[in-house]
Amino acid sequence: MTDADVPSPDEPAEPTPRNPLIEALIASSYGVTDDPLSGSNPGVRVPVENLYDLLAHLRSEPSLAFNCLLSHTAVDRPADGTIELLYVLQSLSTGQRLLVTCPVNRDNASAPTVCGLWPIAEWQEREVFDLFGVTYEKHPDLRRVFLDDDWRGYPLRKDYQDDFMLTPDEPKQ
Amino acid sequence: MNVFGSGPGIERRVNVANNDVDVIVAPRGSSRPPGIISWFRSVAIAIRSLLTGMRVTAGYLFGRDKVVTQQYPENRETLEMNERFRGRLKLTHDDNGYMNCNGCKFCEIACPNQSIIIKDRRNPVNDKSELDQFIWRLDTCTFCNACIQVCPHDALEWGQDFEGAVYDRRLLVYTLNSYAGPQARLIERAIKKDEQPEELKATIEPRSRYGTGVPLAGDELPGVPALGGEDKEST
Amino acid sequence: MTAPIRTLDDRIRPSDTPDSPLDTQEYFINMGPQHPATHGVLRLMLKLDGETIREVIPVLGYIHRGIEKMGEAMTYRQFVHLTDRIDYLSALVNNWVVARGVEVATGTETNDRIEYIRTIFAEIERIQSHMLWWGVLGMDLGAFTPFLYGFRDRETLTDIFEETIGCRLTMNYIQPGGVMHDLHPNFVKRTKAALAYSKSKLHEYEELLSGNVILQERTRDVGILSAEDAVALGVTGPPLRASGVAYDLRKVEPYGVYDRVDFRTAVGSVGDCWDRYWVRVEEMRQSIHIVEQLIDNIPEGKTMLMKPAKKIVIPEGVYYNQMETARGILGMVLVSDGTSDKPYRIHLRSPNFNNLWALDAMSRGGRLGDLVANVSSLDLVVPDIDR
Amino acid sequence: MGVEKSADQALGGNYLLTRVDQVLNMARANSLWPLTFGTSCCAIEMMMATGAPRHDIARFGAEVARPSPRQADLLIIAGTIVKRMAPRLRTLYEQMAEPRYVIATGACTISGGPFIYNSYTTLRGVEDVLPVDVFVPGCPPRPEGLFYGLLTLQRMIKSGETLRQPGVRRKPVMSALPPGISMDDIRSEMESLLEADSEVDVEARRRQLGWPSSTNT
Amino acid sequence: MSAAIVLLTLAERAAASLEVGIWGTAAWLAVAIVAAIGSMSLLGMALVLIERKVAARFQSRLGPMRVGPHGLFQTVADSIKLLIKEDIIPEQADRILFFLAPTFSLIATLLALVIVPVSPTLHLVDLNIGVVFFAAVSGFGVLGILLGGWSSNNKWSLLGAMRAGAQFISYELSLTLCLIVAVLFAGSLQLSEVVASQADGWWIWRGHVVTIVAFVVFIIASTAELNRPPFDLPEAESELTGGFHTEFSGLRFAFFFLAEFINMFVASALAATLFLGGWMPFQVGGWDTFNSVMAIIPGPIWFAGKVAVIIFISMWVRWTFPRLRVDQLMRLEWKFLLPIGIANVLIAAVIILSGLYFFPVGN
Repeated sequence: MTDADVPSPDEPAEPTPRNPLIEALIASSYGVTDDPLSGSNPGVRVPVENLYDLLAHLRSEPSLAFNCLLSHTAVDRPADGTIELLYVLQSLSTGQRLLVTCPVNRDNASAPTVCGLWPIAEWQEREVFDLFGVTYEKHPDLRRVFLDDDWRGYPLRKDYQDDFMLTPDEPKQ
Repeated sequence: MNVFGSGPGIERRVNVANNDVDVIVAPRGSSRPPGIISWFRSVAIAIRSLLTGMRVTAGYLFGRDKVVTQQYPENRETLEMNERFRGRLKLTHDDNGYMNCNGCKFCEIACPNQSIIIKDRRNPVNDKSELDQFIWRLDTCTFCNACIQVCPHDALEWGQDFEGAVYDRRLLVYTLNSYAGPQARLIERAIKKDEQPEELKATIEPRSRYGTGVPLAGDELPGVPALGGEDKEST
Repeated sequence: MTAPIRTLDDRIRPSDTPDSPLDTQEYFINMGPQHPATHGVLRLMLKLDGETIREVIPVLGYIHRGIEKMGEAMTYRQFVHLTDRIDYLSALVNNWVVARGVEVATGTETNDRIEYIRTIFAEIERIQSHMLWWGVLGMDLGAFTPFLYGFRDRETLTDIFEETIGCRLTMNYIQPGGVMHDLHPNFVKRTKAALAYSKSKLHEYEELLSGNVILQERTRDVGILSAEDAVALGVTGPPLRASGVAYDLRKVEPYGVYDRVDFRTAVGSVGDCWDRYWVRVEEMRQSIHIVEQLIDNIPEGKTMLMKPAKKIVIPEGVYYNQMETARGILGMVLVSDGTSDKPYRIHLRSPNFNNLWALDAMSRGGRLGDLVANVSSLDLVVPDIDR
Repeated sequence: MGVEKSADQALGGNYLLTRVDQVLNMARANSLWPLTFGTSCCAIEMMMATGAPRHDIARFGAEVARPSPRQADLLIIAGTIVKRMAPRLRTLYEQMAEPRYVIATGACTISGGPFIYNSYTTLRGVEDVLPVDVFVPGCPPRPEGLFYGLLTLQRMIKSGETLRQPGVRRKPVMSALPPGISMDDIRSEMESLLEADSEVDVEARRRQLGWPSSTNT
Repeated sequence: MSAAIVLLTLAERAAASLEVGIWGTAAWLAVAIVAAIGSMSLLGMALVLIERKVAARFQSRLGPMRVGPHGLFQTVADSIKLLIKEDIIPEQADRILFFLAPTFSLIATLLALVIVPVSPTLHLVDLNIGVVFFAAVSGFGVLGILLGGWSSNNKWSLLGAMRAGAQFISYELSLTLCLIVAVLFAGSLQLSEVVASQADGWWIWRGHVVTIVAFVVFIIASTAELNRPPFDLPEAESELTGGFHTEFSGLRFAFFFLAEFINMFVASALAATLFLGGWMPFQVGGWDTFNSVMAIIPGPIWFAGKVAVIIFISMWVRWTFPRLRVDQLMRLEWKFLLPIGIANVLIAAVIILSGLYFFPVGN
């Protein structure tokens, strides 16, 4: 727990997985790969086909017991043509934390909902839908959460255009 | 009806996420045992709790020196802000009245929302870039102190003034520098080394709070409404 | 199959079959966005049956300012000042999350003085936030005087901020690499005086409100949130602890100098409004205790280790770190592309956004008055929900 | 104020009506019941001003915060207004009974403040939505700053509306200028700009205008 | 109907005392009404100011300070402002009822005010059924609130009005039971006779614990009827944004506001009259010098003092306690105050039948 928290500036260079949890996950059948970019927290990448199964496994497996979905968000990467869904899982019983990254296609962004695993996901997914336009299959109440229902575009995408938005001139020295 | 009382909590030690944590658990009281006597007791406790609360407020009503109000418009003469109070941005000047700013734009870059706009010009005497106009938008300023933090010349400081209310937001755009020209350090050096100090001083031009670049209308600035034909004052 | 995208009007269509045995009709009533009990611009659609609440549907976005988008156009140092305005009652902790995120990502080690100052200020901020909450809770339950007492006592703590920092609410004080100013020479003296004052006032709060039979009746067994529900709904902070889960990041993942101080985590056992009330009042006491331990031992040292004008570039990666604000766990996801001095993406896991959704579970079956107590006991700061 | 009075007399206003106007305006100015409205940070400082005993807006007779816009006279817009809130704010304003006054506190309501750039929702100034009487800058303003705004508003009310011209507000420009700046300042600035071509004697001008001291307001 | 009673009574008295025919009667009536309204608004303004100043002291602040010395004319400014404020009638509102509601509220208050015995001479109407009249007209006041909530066409207002109705009907029972206790002791429904019966000692002293209980229950029930905190559910700000008067502005709101404060005065005055001896001085049996000293103080001052004490307690409670919840309010009445009230009446009857008054003075 605490070791995940200490800054580890020299760690990312080493190729070996840092955490037995990640090793176990990589060995499992979910197509999991280690996420080298997840900073000081253990992180894995998973294809979207296996996303739900992996998260259900993480939620239900008693030794893992990731009973709290702390945060769910997304990162738009137009260069790769993907939107990365990011799940920050925390186990309040073991204290372990895991970042699960799942790239989905940017043009037709869609992922299975995890409302059944963590009820809070319903609203976190609504937020991601609102700001990134990722649709969640079988989501019970997929509406925009912050913006008006007739809002055009998804503001947190990198290519979002808005006439209203004002961009400053960069000051030059 | 519970038997009330919000006494001290119960101290305990639990294991959370593999850490032993000292906790203090909220008191719950116990539910009232059956019987008429305990009913009267709980009523008595309830009434006593109400009277305790009334004692507190009565203490304020009848107590001395309980009023903490500062009367602002009446105490204006004596009211002093803290020395670090972020009231109003201003440029610092040396003893001769020359400013320390040379228009290096560090503050403009550091400013998170472009509340500072610096126009510079080139001095014909020493061919150096110098401050022409230091525009500070009080209407957008967030008082984050970033400009003062990055200023390499200590040319900015906070004034203590907090009375900024106006009827028109265009009045909140300030030109901070009182003159355009070289900074104090350059003038001093010119005087010391005798490098045309008088010519340098002659390049000084007056600038006001409302100088040329920012008239009262301030149209060029983003978000500032232009002075229109319609009379905005009557609503 | 994609779920159908619906609008709010679809959501609030009254049901034809009320569960009440009487021939009553359920109706929707709109609470907010301007309503005295919603602490800002929270809008709740209430499905009521008489005075009994059947469903609470929060409607958000009335103060959604797009801070995450703005963060992508700002340097890390500039972004700090925006975090002040998210949860303005925990402004310093919000600053600290960004600062620590940047420090961890760049591998900067801070010194003890900085960590002491940050911890002390974070705890003072927690006290003042809880004091404000206490007053507002009193007002929501109909007692106006606690509101003024809470604000009066909070003012002494605001003075501490103003003396050292220069601002009262949005401070932009904790920066990547240190803090903005060194402590004011009067800081220790003033803080001690303010803490002594606060302690005496906490006793008064106890007498005025905590023991009051009406408050007890209004809060006990009202809005019960079980521990399982709380965890599953992502509730953190005092509401989670009131449900009996002693999960406090200050204990579990200590940051700052929390591992060097002795304090107890306040927890409840049932998870009703009373537990949430008591947990917060006790947290004030514990915070005073923490500051008292630290205030005399602030070590010497530099207070700013990074040059303010220097660009901060973070190596490529996704960084997550979290802290305990007065309302729960504030997490920050920071994505850097490794080239720019601006974040590629910044996401704030705000405690209030996640706590808010427990309101429905808490309030169903209760009265309208209970809903007000529940909203108040969650201590919502709406700009933190909407960001 | 003097200007308005003489204008009234020129229009044939008699002494009695002027006195009645004065009394009515005095009553209005001293009984500004605010609407409990606040969206974000500024609301806390506003509550510090209205609620906290240290500052106590009750001294101005303005502590009767009304939750219903129908009964409120004063709308203190405290905090950011976003696009989605703007129509609601306008509704609130329209629900208020005349005479109604608006104070915009804080950078967000004046111009968008910290959210002026790159925000896709924040309004750049509430003046787009409703007429604002007094702007109180600050982020957030101190309670005293808000009180100064209230005093400025009172000044406006006292010199404003008359019985014969209901609903017409006059903002006395002289008192609207930020502290330390007077009309004379502006006038002399303009004069000095006209004389920009002529030679500048820095020392004399410094003595004349008092540059350093004029910025130390 | 009650209005008609008052007007007739006033007219009779005027005709009887002046004997100047119909026009004289009309003139007398007009003067009486103007005086009543004037005194009522003055009273209301004074009460509001006192409330604000006292609240400020409770909350360690100053309260209104800037209109007149120490804010003395603050409520005058408020009244003028409310008078000249725009009067909004919402589009969807029921216009007639919307107009009637505040008027009903105020008229009920005005009617209750005329029977208040300030002193033997300063007693506008001395009805022979004064106590019953009070119970009747105070029931009239809630009609205004109900109409206000209904006519506003606002869900919050309606909720507030419904709360008010439920609350009022419940607490009216306790209130009446307390009135019955006082009437049983005094043996008359006429308020002047109730006061006169206390010449030897106030009922609160002479009625053992029974009148003390009745007095306390009367205060609680009247606070609930007046919608004052901690029973201000019909207008609970944090729950209903103003309750029944949410949609009222300007003068109409002022009517409600004024009615609330005058009602507070009337209820306090009734409590003082029934239990604390009205204008009667404080007398202790046997202490002749003490009694004569007390009797020097004029009756109106005794009355005002007693009312002030009760009003102060009401304010004290208001600025200390949180608000109850709807069901708790009902529980308090039906499970608590009502049984107490009924038992109290029975015990009072026993005491009166056996003549066991406490310190029977004189007779």
